[in-house]
Amino acid sequence: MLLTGKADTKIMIETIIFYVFAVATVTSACAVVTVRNPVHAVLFLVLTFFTSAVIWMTLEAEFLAISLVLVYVGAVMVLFIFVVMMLDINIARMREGFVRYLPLGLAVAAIMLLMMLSVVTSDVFVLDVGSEPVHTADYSNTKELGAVLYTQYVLAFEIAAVILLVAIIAAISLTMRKRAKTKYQSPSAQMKVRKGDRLRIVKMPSSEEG
Amino acid sequence: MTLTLSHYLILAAVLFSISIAGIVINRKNIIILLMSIELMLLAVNLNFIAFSHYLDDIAGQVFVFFILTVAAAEAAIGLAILVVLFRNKGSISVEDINEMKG
Amino acid sequence: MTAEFIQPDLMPALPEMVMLGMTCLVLVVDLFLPQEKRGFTLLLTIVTLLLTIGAVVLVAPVTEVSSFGGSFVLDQLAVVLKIVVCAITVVVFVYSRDYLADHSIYKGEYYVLGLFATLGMMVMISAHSFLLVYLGLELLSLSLYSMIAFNRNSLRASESAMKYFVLGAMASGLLLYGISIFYGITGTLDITQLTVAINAESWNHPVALGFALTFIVVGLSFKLGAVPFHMWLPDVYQGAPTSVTLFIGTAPKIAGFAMAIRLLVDGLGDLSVDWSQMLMVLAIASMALGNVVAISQTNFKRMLAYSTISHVGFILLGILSATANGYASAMFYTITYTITSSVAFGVLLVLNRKGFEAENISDLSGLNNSNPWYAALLAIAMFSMAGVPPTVGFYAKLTVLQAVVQVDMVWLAIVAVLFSVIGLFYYLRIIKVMYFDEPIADQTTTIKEALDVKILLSANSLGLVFLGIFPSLLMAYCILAFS
Amino acid sequence: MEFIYLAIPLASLFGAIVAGFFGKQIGRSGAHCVTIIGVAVSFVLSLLVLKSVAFDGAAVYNQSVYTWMISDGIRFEVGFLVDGLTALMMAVVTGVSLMVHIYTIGYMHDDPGYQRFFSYISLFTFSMLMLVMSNNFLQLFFGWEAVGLVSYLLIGFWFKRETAIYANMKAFLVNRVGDFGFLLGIAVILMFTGSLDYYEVFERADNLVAASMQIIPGMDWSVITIACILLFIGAMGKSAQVPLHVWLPDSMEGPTPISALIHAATMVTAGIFMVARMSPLFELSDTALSFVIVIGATTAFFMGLVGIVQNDIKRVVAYSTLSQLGYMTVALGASAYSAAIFHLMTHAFFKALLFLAAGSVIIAMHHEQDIRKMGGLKKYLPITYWVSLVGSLALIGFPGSAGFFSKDAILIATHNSTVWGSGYAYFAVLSGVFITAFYSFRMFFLVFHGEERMDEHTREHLHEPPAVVTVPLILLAIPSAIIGWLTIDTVLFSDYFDQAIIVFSEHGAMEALAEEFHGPASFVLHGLAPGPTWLAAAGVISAWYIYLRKPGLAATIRARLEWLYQLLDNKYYFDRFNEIVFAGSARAIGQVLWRLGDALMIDGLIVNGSARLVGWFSGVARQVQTGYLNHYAFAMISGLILLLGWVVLG
Amino acid sequence: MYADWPLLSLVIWTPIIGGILVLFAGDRDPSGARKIALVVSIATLLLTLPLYTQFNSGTHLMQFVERHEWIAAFNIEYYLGIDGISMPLILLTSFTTVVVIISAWEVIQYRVSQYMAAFLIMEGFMIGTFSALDSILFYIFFEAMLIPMFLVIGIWGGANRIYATIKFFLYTFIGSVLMLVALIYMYTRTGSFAIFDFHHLRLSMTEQVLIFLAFLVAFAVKVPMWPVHTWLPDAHVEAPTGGSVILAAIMLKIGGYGFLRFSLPITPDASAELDWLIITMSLTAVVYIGFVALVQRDMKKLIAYSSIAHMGFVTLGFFIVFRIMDSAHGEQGAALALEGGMVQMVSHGFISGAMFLCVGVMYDRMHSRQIADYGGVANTMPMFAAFMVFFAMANAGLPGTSGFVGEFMVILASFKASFWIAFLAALTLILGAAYTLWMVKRVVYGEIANDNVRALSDINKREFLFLAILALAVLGLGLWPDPLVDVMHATVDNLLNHIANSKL
Repeated sequence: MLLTGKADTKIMIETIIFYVFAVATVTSACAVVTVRNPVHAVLFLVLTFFTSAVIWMTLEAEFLAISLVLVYVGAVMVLFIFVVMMLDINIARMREGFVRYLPLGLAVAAIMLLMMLSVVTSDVFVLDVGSEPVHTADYSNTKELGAVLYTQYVLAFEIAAVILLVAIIAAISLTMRKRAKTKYQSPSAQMKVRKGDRLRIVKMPSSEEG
Repeated sequence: MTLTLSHYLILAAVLFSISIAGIVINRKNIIILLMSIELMLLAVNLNFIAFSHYLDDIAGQVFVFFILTVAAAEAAIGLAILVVLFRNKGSISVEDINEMKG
Repeated sequence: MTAEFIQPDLMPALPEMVMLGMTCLVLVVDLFLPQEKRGFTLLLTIVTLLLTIGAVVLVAPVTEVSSFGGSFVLDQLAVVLKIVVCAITVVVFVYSRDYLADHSIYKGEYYVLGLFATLGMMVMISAHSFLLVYLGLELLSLSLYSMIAFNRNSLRASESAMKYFVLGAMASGLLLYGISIFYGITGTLDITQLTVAINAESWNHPVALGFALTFIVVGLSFKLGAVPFHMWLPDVYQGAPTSVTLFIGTAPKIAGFAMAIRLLVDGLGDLSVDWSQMLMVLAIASMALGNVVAISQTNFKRMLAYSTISHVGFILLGILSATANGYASAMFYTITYTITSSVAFGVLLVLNRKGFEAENISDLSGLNNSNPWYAALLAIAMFSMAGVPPTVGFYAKLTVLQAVVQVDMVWLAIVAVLFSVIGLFYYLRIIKVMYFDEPIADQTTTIKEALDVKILLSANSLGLVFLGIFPSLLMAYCILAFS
Repeated sequence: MEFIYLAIPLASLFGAIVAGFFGKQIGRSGAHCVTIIGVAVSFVLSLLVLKSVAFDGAAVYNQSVYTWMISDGIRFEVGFLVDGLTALMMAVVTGVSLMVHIYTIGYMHDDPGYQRFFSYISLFTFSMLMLVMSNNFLQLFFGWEAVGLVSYLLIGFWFKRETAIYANMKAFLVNRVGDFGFLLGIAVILMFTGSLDYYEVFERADNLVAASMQIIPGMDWSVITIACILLFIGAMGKSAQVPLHVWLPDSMEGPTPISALIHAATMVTAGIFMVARMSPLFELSDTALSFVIVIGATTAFFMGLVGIVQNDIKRVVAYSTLSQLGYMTVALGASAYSAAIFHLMTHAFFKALLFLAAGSVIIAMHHEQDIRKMGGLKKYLPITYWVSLVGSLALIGFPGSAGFFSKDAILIATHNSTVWGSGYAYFAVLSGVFITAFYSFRMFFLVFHGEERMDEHTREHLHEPPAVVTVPLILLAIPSAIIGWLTIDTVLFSDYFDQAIIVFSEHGAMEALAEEFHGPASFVLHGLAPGPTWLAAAGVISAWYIYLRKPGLAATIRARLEWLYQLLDNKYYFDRFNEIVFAGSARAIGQVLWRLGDALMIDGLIVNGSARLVGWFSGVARQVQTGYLNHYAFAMISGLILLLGWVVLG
Repeated sequence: MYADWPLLSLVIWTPIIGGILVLFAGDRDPSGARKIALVVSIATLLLTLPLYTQFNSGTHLMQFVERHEWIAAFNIEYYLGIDGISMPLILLTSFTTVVVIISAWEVIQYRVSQYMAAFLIMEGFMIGTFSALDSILFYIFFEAMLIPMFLVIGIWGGANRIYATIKFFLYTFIGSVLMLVALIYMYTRTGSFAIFDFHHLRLSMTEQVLIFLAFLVAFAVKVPMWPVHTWLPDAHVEAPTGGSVILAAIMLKIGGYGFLRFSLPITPDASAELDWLIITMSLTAVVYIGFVALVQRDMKKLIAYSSIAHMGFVTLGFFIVFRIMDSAHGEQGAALALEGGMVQMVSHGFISGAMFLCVGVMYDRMHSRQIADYGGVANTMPMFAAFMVFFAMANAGLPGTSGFVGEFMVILASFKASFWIAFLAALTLILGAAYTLWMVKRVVYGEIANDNVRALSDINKREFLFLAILALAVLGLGLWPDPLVDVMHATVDNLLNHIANSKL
């Protein structure tokens, strides 16, 4: 009864946004797994992330939505593109066998989807309608996240940091190759360097006599 | 016609299913598999964010934050392995990679 | 809106902090070591692990303590498992040394990754929220992926790393999906609160809870390697460098067990009716497939992989009985299994030489002639895996079966023992090859005898007999952990 | 006295052990000295015992020597029962044994297994003594099997001979068939009386009579009948009654002294002795007695017939032994136990004599045993000739000879018997008289009279064997001639056997005989009346006519009665039947069970089959692990879907 | 003086520790290993003697009991003790081991120390099996002994040894794991693994039947009973002589012992209900296997089959008791049957061991076990032939030898149960004699068959020694079994009383 038009409108807009971007997300996601060219697939994945980020926005997860774009699209997807481009892949072969596995894949996905739907549309989750929280305007998603991240979740945060460290070590040790041509630094060699290694004092005959 | 939690969950489920389909049907390119997995994580993230929103609980979003972090690390390692594999095998086709079986 | 911040008690996490700090030290120190002094890195690594064990003992509480808002617990279970994990990692690193050197992967990063993996396991063991479980799991998994691929010139290694990676990531996704549903139903990620919430809600949404539970079980099963989520396991065991196989085959099993306990028992204990049904199916499938397929293997590592799968079935038997006794049995089983398999792979590692990768069963031919002592050590391990007394494997099976029988599932016990008879066959085959077959002609060179490895391996193997005769030494702790 | 009882068997055993284990050290003469002394001691002591029992009226001795075992409250003892029956048997056994021992010195003179042989026969004497002196079934069975063992060893004494080692195995196995029944008989007795001691069993025989059991469902049989028949099956084996007689002729493969001692005089009569010993039981069952008499009669008649066509000197005697054992059995069936024992005794002497005489001939003929290659030996072997004549006359029952008394007693007793089958038995034993006379004198004439059919070389070396051979012959000839006259009164008609042999009044064959008996002389006169004696005479005359008077006649008769000849020559095809049906089918069954049952079904199908099945499964299941990543993922997803389906739908 | 000694522990652990010592002595000095092994085995034999001399045959209670807490978590105890049925078997074990060690003296030249050690360790395990009163302790010994035997057959065995030894191990293992489940089940009911607690556990008929079947599989395989016997001929044929001896003399007995210690007292009602099954299997063993033995061409196989047939008497004797107790003609005979089975076990230990040693003696010279390769051995090996014939006769159950006693008792007793059971059982008199003597005829007697036989040399002093020891044992037990039977009475009577009372 007290439902204002403004709120109505907001819901309306949100709904439209949701549907539009949901359709876009699903479509591009489908494209990711079906297109022939992996570069295209990566690009479609980027699109999927973008549209998803918008949907996250509607859920008031602004920080994460932006992170998704920045971290994922900005870093991870670039990495993907890099690798895809780096590895010389024969695109012509990419579709072989695709049709053969398509029915199976679709069947599995369909069954999976049906079962998931039967649960997620059940009243367990539908009943939550209306309990949707309303935040005041000064609500800052980022601030709220930040508040707990370094306090309540400090341990998790540390571990996440370690995980990233592992990723660094792993990526380096797996992919870095010592090529003969490549010049690289050897920290241990640098540390162990002595004066004698660098500086050779050449005894020159005195020229005084000359 | 209002948006309910189920809408988001359904969307996540659809994404999830697509990623599964992508993994199963793809036998040529491991990169696609990696991307399918990214999709799967995306679906999960969507779930978390939706729940977080409707429960008004920030924990879900924190979780998503960490998932994103981990996924980035994961992608790095995964791609590194992929590169190593490609160097050894000269191919990243799923059907070429069956040196070990049985 | 700002949550008031309570300074968490850091003491319970002291072992992890010690380990992390030391690991970083190792990482840095290693950079400055020339290749011929890599032994120092190893030494430092072992010191790290021993210090960690020391820290665990130091902070070992009388009763359960938790920290970080309840997301991190230190209880008897955690103490025991952490000590075992660190100890077994020490063993693993000692065994691997010569192998790594021979295969030119004797690098500091290897140890650092191993330490990080161990850290991940320790986190998993103590984790009491979904988030920490997930992070610990990923820390472990990512380290393992890279360790498997560490030998960059090996096709098999990179292939198995890739397979493990893809499937592992997928399994994580499934696990996360399950977690998300639980989060949706209960609104919490904390395991302690989860229990409360489920207790209150469990009868309202049985299907949804079961649905979410299924994903959790699948994620766990993948980590443990239960059929049909075992597909990665044979390839990884075979493809990974033997030193890494040894690692994967030991400590992570304990972490997997801890994860199962944390999630299923601590968190979802009220749903035990559901998950014990699922675990039963998985257990039977694992024992059946693992034992049956192992028979036709010719690669020793791959055979042990299938054997692992069958042992996972046994571990699941203990868990699915959903009694304190059963958990203790499963814990005992897990720990002793890791000790046993460290012997098996340890001997295999010892047999490796430069340019020769011992991994086929035929490589063991006539070992009793060329090296009776190692043959005996491996034989003990095989008998232990087969569950023949007086090795500890027997006692492990006994406890698990006892737990199953206690909950009136005698038929399941019968199924289990029948499959173990099938299993016996391929263990016997190993002994047959070592003791009854003639040695292969070109394999006459003697084994490189590293004294420390020999002593440790001997102690490890004889420990199987010793523990078989005095299982109480370990069993008491297992029971304590669940009392 | 106890010491004497113990000393009698142990003296023989001592000889056997010394000769057996230290044969090499003590040498040949040492071996025969020690065993002969041992048996001589036994013999002398046995005579003492006999004297004390027969003349001094010593009380029956029944004591155990030691307790073999106690189980379930049942005492299994080793002990002695010495009464008239036992004393008589002991004297006969040791007496004949002593003669055989002495004889052996000559007969086995050149054999490399000299010491071994002496050891065996002494061991036999010991075993036989244990058998007859036993006071319980356990020891009886011990002795029973022990004599069987020695018989086995001695038949196969020349173990290089294929025929000998075949014969000894056959003998043992056929005896085992008898023992099979015997053991079951003992089991019946133990289970229904709770004891194995003779006297206790006899006391509790009522239990056996009262009880009945169903062997074939629906048919109640009296336990006493079952027990007696089972026991008698044992006797059939040992005493070679049809159809378990097949081993005895073959046993002639053993050295001749053995044939005399074991396969004529003593061991084969163990069955007769046993039934006589069990008279208190057999008396209780008419059915069993009928069974006994029919079997005995059949053996007596039909085995005698076979004797007619035999050409091996020892085999003729062997078939005669079979036939005579049949006589004894008939006597048992007629409840004339004492007559049976009496005949056993006389038979022991004259049959041992005949065998040893045959042995003497064989030595002289350089181990030629075919009577068709002999003839006219009378002038070369006078002593042997005369003792053989004595023996043969005793065998055919020449009036006044030992055999006459015992055989006539049996004939009369059979005639008087009323049990079912006694009519048949009487006909059989009566015709047996003619047959016995015929084949005995056929052999006698062919060997000692007529033309000399041996080759030149043999003839040149023909001479009487040494004194160690002839002396025992003479010593045996004496009792063969006169023992009947001397002892018939005591054995048959006094209370000599007292409680040892029980005859119920309704089986009054012997009582009737006793009424007619007025001393040996009148018995001889009685024998001259038309009847058996004339039949015997007819037999002798027929033999004379056919084999001496008209030597061609035998062939003519043979041609005329070819089928009968074939039947007899093949011993009624018993051997072939056994070989094909029992031995053959046993091997066939064994093969089938082994190849089909064990190898194919159990091992092939179940054991290896299940192993192969698992292996096959293994091969199939590993196909699932294709190595393709998307298949792996598919497997995981499928697992997930199945679990989900279970939860969501179920 | 022995009262305070932990005698049982000593006899269990002396050979095991001795075996380990021998193992470490290594093969550099084989004669040293042999000597140590002999000393250890004789020491063990001497240690077991007080078990007999100090044994109180007047009580059924366990003697020489040692009881210590072991695995507290499951109330598993280190609980040892012996009674009248286990004590003779322990003596048999220590005795046979000495014989085996002597018999291997010169014959085994390959990996001597491992061979000797295997037998010593096995001895300890076997004695442990017989003296364990805690079922898990029993089970551990029961299984552990498979390991050395597995190796013995596999390392020193014949051509087809691998098939045989794996079959042996798997067969026995299948049986025992089911037993393990049964033990665990009973543990959940009683809270203890002590065998005597199981004895007094009340069980429903269904439970009893299932437990009975589990035990049956375990022990039937071990005995072995038809139709789970096919591992035995293979194992025997391929095993080295010592292995065959131990297998036949001791290991098979463990099955029989298990029936007495577990099946009968724990599940008396099921045993009574299913006795027809055991009786049928036993009689099949006697008759069927008798026929099969008849046609064997391999001496060891023949003796192996004969073992199966003889062990049929053991199980028959054990399970006929229910019929006897139900018999209309009184209860007498049940104890006879049980004791007969026990005597048969001991006797079979001597005889089959001796028979295998005889074959071993020939095999060492000719390297063939085929009957067809022999003939006329008596010509060249007269002394050996005497032993061979003697043991063959014992095998055929000749009175005066131990082989007779058990069969005699069982046949006598089984008559009480049924004529036909006794009839079929008594067939062994014929069959046993047939297959044994036929073999003797073909091997020992006859003309010298070939040059190999001509070249044979008679047994040496060492061979004479162990054959003579066994011959004396066989003869002694046959002539005076009372000392053996006497120690069993109290135990057997108690057992019979126990099983006469229904648990339902």
